[in-house]
Amino acid sequence: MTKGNGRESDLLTLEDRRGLLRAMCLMRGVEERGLSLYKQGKIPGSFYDGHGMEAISVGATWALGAGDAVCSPLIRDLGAHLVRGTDLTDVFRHYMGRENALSHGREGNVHFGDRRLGVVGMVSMLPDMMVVATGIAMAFKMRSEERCALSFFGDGATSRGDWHEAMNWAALYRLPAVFVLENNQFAYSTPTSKQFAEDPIKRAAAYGMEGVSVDGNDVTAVFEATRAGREKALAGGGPTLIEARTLRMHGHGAHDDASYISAEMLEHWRRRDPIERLASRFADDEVAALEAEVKAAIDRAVEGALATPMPDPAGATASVYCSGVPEVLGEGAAPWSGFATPDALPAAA
Amino acid sequence: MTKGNGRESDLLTLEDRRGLLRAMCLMRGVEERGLSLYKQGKIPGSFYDGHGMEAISVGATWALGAGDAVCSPLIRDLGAHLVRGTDLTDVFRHYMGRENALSHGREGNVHFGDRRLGVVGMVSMLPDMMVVATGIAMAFKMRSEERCALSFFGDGATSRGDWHEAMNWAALYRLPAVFVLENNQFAYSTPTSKQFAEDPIKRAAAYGMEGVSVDGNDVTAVFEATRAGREKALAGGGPTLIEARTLRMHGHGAHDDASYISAEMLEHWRRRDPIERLASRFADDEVAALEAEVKAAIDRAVEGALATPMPDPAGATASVYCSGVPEVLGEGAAPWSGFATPDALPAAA
Amino acid sequence: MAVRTYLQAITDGLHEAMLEDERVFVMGEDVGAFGGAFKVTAGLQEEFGPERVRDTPIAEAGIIGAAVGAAIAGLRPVCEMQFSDFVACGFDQLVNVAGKMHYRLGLAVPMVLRLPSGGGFAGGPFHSQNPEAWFMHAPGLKVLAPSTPEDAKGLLAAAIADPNPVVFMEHKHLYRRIKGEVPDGSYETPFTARVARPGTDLTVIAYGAMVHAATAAADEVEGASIEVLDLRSLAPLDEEAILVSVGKTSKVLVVDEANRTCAAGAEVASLIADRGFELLDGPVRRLATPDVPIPFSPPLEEAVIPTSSRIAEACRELLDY
Amino acid sequence: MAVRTYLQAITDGLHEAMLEDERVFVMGEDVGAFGGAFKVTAGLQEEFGPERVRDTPIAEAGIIGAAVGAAIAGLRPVCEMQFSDFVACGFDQLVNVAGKMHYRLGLAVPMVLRLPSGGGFAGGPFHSQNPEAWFMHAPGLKVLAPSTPEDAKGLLAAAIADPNPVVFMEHKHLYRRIKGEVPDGSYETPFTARVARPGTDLTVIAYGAMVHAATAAADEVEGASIEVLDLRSLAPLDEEAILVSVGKTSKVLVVDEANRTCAAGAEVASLIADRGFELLDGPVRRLATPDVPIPFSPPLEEAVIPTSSRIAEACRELLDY
Ligand SMILES: Cc1ncc(C[n+]2csc(CCOP(=O)(O)OP(=O)(O)O)c2C)c(N)n1
Ligand SMILES: Cc1ncc(C[n+]2csc(CCOP(=O)(O)OP(=O)(O)O)c2C)c(N)n1
Ligand SMILES: [Mg+2]
Ligand SMILES: [Mg+2]
Repeated sequence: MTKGNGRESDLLTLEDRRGLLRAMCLMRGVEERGLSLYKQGKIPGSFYDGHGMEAISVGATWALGAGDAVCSPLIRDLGAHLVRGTDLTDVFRHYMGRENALSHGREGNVHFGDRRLGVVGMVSMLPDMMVVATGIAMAFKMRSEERCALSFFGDGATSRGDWHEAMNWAALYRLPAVFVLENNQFAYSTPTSKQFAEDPIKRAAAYGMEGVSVDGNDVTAVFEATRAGREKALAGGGPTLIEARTLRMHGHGAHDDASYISAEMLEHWRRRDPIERLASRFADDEVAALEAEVKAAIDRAVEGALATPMPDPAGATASVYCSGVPEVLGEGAAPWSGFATPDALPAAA
Repeated sequence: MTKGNGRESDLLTLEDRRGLLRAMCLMRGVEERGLSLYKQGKIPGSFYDGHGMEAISVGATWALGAGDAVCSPLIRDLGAHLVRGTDLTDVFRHYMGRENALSHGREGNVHFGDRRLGVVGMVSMLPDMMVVATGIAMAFKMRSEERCALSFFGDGATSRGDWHEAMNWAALYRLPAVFVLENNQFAYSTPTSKQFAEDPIKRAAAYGMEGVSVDGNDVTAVFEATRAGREKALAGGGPTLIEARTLRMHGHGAHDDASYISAEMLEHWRRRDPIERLASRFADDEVAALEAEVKAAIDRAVEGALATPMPDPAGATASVYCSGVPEVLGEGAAPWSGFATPDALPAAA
Repeated sequence: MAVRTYLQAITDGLHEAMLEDERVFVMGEDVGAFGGAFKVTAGLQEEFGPERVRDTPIAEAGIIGAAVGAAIAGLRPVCEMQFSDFVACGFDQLVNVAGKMHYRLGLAVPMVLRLPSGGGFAGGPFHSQNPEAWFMHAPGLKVLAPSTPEDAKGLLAAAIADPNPVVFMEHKHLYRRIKGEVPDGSYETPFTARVARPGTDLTVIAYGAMVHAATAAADEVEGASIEVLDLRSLAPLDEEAILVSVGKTSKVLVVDEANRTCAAGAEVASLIADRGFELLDGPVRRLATPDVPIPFSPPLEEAVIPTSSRIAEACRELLDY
Repeated sequence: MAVRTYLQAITDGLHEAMLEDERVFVMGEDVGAFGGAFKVTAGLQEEFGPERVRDTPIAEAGIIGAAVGAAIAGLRPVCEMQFSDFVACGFDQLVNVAGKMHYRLGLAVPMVLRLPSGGGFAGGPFHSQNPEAWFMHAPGLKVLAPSTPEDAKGLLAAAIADPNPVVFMEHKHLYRRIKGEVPDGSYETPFTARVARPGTDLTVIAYGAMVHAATAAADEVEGASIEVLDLRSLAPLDEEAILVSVGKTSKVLVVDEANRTCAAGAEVASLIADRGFELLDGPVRRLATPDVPIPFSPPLEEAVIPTSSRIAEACRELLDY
C-alpha cells in the first residue's frame, strides 16, 4: 500500500501519481496554449476545452491496458489522447488545420483519434460514439479478447436516443465496456435540471449494469472506478456506468463567457481544482520542475506546428473511400504501473 | 361499490363491464373476420392482430375522457379504435384498401386513426408515436387543458432511442401522458431475453415517473391502472408507465405460425384469456346475445365494405400537402360511467 | 423599411409571428435563456416566457416528434436544430412521421424546423452540411432556403402560416455578413423563385449563400449579361421560373453548396434537360461541392465549396461553348 | 451454375462469405432463429451459431453503430434492416459516423448494410420505400442495387470484401419472383453498369426492379431497338457506361422506382445533360414515382410506381420526338 503524495490508494505508486499529475498539467497547458492561439487567429473555427475536468479523461484512461480502445474522447477529454501517447506537435497541427498525421487538416478541435494508439476520434453528434464503442466491445467479446472499450459523454448527451440504445445493448450482451458520464452540470447553457428529472446514474441498474458516482475532480477516484469497471468487464461481468461529478469551469467554447454560471458556483469548484488537489501532495519544487518540463514540451510542439505548412488543397477530395487494406486499431501507451506487475496488486476494493 | 359480474372494482358499473366485454368481443370478432378475409385474398398486403391482448387496448382506452388523445394504438390495439367509436364499416374498408374516410386507401392494417375521435394513426417505425404523444401532452399542458395523451408500444419497441427520448422528455416536463407497455414476451420472433437484461418497467423510476405492472389479461386491472395514471397526469403529477403483461397468442402476422412459442406457454396463457375471464362473470345467455349482436354488426360492416369501390387511382397523388385550415383532434367516445357522475366515485384506490 | 442582417430578419420574423399568433412557440437546445447558439432567438424568452421559448434536452428526435404532436394538437411549433447537421439524429421523425401524416391520415402538421446550415468558416465535417436534398426527396415536406434578409423574414412568416411541415434552411454564413432593407411589419414571401440579377446570355441557378457567390461571379464576368435565379423555395420548386429564365438565356449553370450527387441542382438540371431541352444552346452545367465531408482546414474547405471565381470560370467556359 | 431465386442468391452469398472469412458475421432483428423477416438468413444461425448470426434488439442506430465499431475492430459485419424504411431510424450513424470516418481519420469501416426495399405488394407507406438517393447524397458510402440473382450474389461478395461501408439495396419484390442462373462458388461483380438488353434507338436507364419493368417495356415496343442499361452500382456511378450507351442511341429515358425529386435518376439525367449534351437527339426524359408516400391500396400503388406499360409509353413518345 502506497501512501504519501496523492490520495491514499492501494493501486497507484508514486510514479503513477506523478504521471497523472503530469498528464493533467499537460492537458491544461495544451488547452491554455490552444486558447491563446485561437484568440490570435492561429486556430480556425471554434475552440473548446476541459479546464477543471482534467481528472476525468486522465484518470479514466490511466486505467486502460494497451489493447483497450477509447471510443471516444470528447471535447473535454484531451487528457485521454495524451495518456495514450498522441504526438503533441500533431495535436497543435491538427488544431491549426496544418498538415498532420491525425486528420490531414480535414478535422478540427479534438475531433481526432490516433487509431495507431487505439483511439477512435469522435463525431460531433452526441453521443453516437457510445454506440460505436459498444460495437468494438462486441468484437472484443466475440473474439474472446481481454480488452475493453471506454467511452466518454456529458450529462446533456444522456438525453439522446443513441445513449439508450448503447446502454441497453451493452447491458444485454454483458459487453466489456466502461461508460464515463461527465456530469459537469451544464450542456452548453442548459443546466441538468432542464435535461432530466433524475440523475442518469440511476438508470444503470434499470438496464442491468452497475452504476457508480465519483468525485470527478479526484483523479484517483476516477482511476479506481474505471479500473474496477475494466476488471469487471474483462471478467465477463458486463459494462459499468461511471458518473464523474464536476463543473465545466469555462464557457461551452471560447466564444461563450458562461455568464449563466454563478460566480459562487465557480468559486466552489475552483477550490476543488483537480490539479491543485494532486499537486498539493508533491513538493513545490517538484511541481515547478514538472510544470517547466510541460511548458517546454508545449513550446516545442507549437513551434513544430507553426513550421508545418497548411495541407495541399489538391488533396481535399482524396481518401473519401479506403482503397487498401483497412488499418486496425493499434495499442496505446498504458502507463499504469499495475500492468507491469499484476500479481503484486491486491484485489480491487 | 359494485360487485357481481367481473372482478370487483370500485369504479366499474355493471354497464361498464358489459361495455368492456362487448368491446373485447368486437375486437376479437373483427380481427378474426379480418384474418379470414385476408386468407380469401380480400385484404391486400399483410395482416396483424392482437388476439389474446384485447384487455389492454380496451381497458386502457376505457379510462379516457372524450378530449384525451390516443397516440397511437399499434397493431395489437384495435380495441382502442373501437372504444373511441371508429366506424366499423370504415375499418373493413380500410383493411381491404377500399375507399374510406380513415385513410382513403392510402394506408393499411390498423395504420389509421380517426382524428375526429382524438385518435392519431400509427407509423410503422416503433415507437415513434410515443414522442408525438409527448408533444400532444405538452400542448395540452401549455394550454392548461385537462386532457392527457395515451400511447401504446410493445416490449421490443422499448429498445429504440425514441422510446428513451419520449420517456425522459415526458418525465422532465411532468407531462400528462400515460404510456402503456404491452409486454407480450415477443417482438416478432425475438423473446424479451434478447431484448433487454432487465424489465423496462424498472426504468420508470430512473426517469422520474411512476411505473406499475399489471396483469394484461385482466381488463379491470388495465383500466384501473390507466385511470389512476390519467388522474395523476391531470393533477399535474406527470406521466406513468404501465406494463401490461401478456402473451402474443398468434404469430407476429398472418404469415407467421409462431412455432418459436412453445405449446405449453400458449396453453398457459390461453387459460387466462381476457374475454373468457370477464365473460365467465356474466350469464351464458347474456354472453351469447352479445356475441350474436357483435357478429351481426360485423356482418353488416363487411357487407358495406365489400360494396364499396376501390379508391379512384386519379387521387393517388392528391393531398400530400394540406392546403386548407388544419383539422384539429376531435373528441372520442368516452363510455366509462365515471365521467358522467364524477362526484359519485370514491377516490382511486 | 430598415436595414437588418439576415439573422436579425429571422429574429424579427419569429418575434412578429409570436406577437400575432399565440399558437406559435419556439423550442430547441439553448434557444431560451441563451438565445440560441447563433443568438437567433435572443430576447424572445424574456419577452414571451419559458413556456413559449423552450430549452429542450439534447434530443433531436424528441424535438421534431414533440413538434409534430404539438402541431397536431393545434399549436404552431418553430423548432431549431442547433446546427443543421444534427437533423440526421431526428431524421426519421421528420421524413416518416411529419412528412407522411397528411397524405396518410388527413392530419395536418403545421410546424417549422429551422436548420442553420452551410459552411465557409472552418466548421468542419459536422457543422457545415447542407442537407436540404434529403428533404426534397421526402414527400410531404416543404423546403425553403432564403438568401436575403427580406426573403428570410417573409419566407419564415409564410412557413409559420403554412399548414405543412416546413424545413427552413438558414445559411449560417449569411447570418451577420449579409444586410439589406427589410420591410417593417409582417408580410409573406411566396414559395417561388426570384430573379436576383437579370441577364440575357446565361442563367446561374442557385439558392442560399450561393446566390451571393453567383452574383459576385456574374459581376466579375465581363462582356456578358448573366442572370442569377434565386430559387428561394426548393420544395415546391418553381419550375416555370426556371424554364422562363432558361428560355431567355439558353445557357444554364446550376450551383450547389451541397454535395454534388443527388443534390437540389441535380433535380433542377434534370428538369431543364427534360422540359427545357429545346431551349438549350449548350450543356446544362453543374458546379457543386464534390462528394466529400466538408474539411475543417481553410485551404481545404475553400477547395471544395464553390467560390465566385470558380463560378465565374464555369460561366466563361459555358459562354464560349 | 444453378437456377436460384434472387433471394437464394443473396443467402448463398452470405453463406459463402461466412465460410470463407471468419470475420464476417450477420446481425439484425429476427435474422437468427427466425432466419429474417424474408428468410434471407434462414439456416445461417444453425450453421454458424448465435454469435455469428445475431438477433438484435429493435435498435437501428444500435445495429448500424455497433457494426461500425465491430468493423473498426477488424470484423466484417453484414447487417439487415428488417425493411429499408427503418434505416431512417439509424440514419445518423450511417451518414455521419460510418460514411465520414475514413476521410476524417483514415479509419476504414468495412461493413455492409442490407436494405430490403421497394414496393409492388401493398406494403404501404412504411414498407415500400426506396431510400438509396439519400445515401448517394452522403459522402463515403457506396450504394449497390442488383437486379438479377447473379449480380445479387456477386455484388454482395464484392460489398463484403470492400473496405468501405456499403449500402446493399435488395428489392423485396424480386426476392421470389426473379430466378436465374447463378455461378457456383464465390465471385465478385464489379461496381459498374451492365447492358441488360442491347439496342440502338433509345436507352432506358434503370436499376433494381425497374430493370425488369424496362426490359418488359422494351420487348413491348414494336419497331424500335431499345437498350436497357442496368446501373447495378449507384455510388460509384458508372458514368462512362451511361455516356457510351447514350452515345449509341442518342435518346434516353431514366426510370426510378424512388420518389422523383433528387432521386438517382435526377443525378443520371443531370450527368447526361452536362457531359452527354452533344450526344442527345431529344430531351432526357424521366419516369419516376411521383413525390408521394407509397399508398397501400393496389390501384393507388399501381398508379404511382412506374409500370412496364408506362415505360413503354414514354419510350414511344420519345422515339417519336
Ligand atoms: C446530437 C447533437 N445535438 C446537438 C449538439 C450541439 N452541442 C455540442 S456540445 C453540446 C452540449 C453538450 O453537453 P454535454 O453532453 O453535457 O457535454 P459538455 O459539453 O458539458 O461536456 C451541444 C448541445 C451535438 N453536438 N450533438
Ligand atoms: C423501428 C422499427 N424497426 C423494425 C420494425 C419491424 N417490426 C414491426 S413489429 C416488430 C416487432 C415489435 O415487437 P413489440 O414492440 O414487442 O410489439 P408486438 O408486435 O409484440 O406487439 C418489428 C421488429 C419496426 N416496425 N420499426
Ligand atoms: Mg455537460
Ligand atoms: Mg412484443
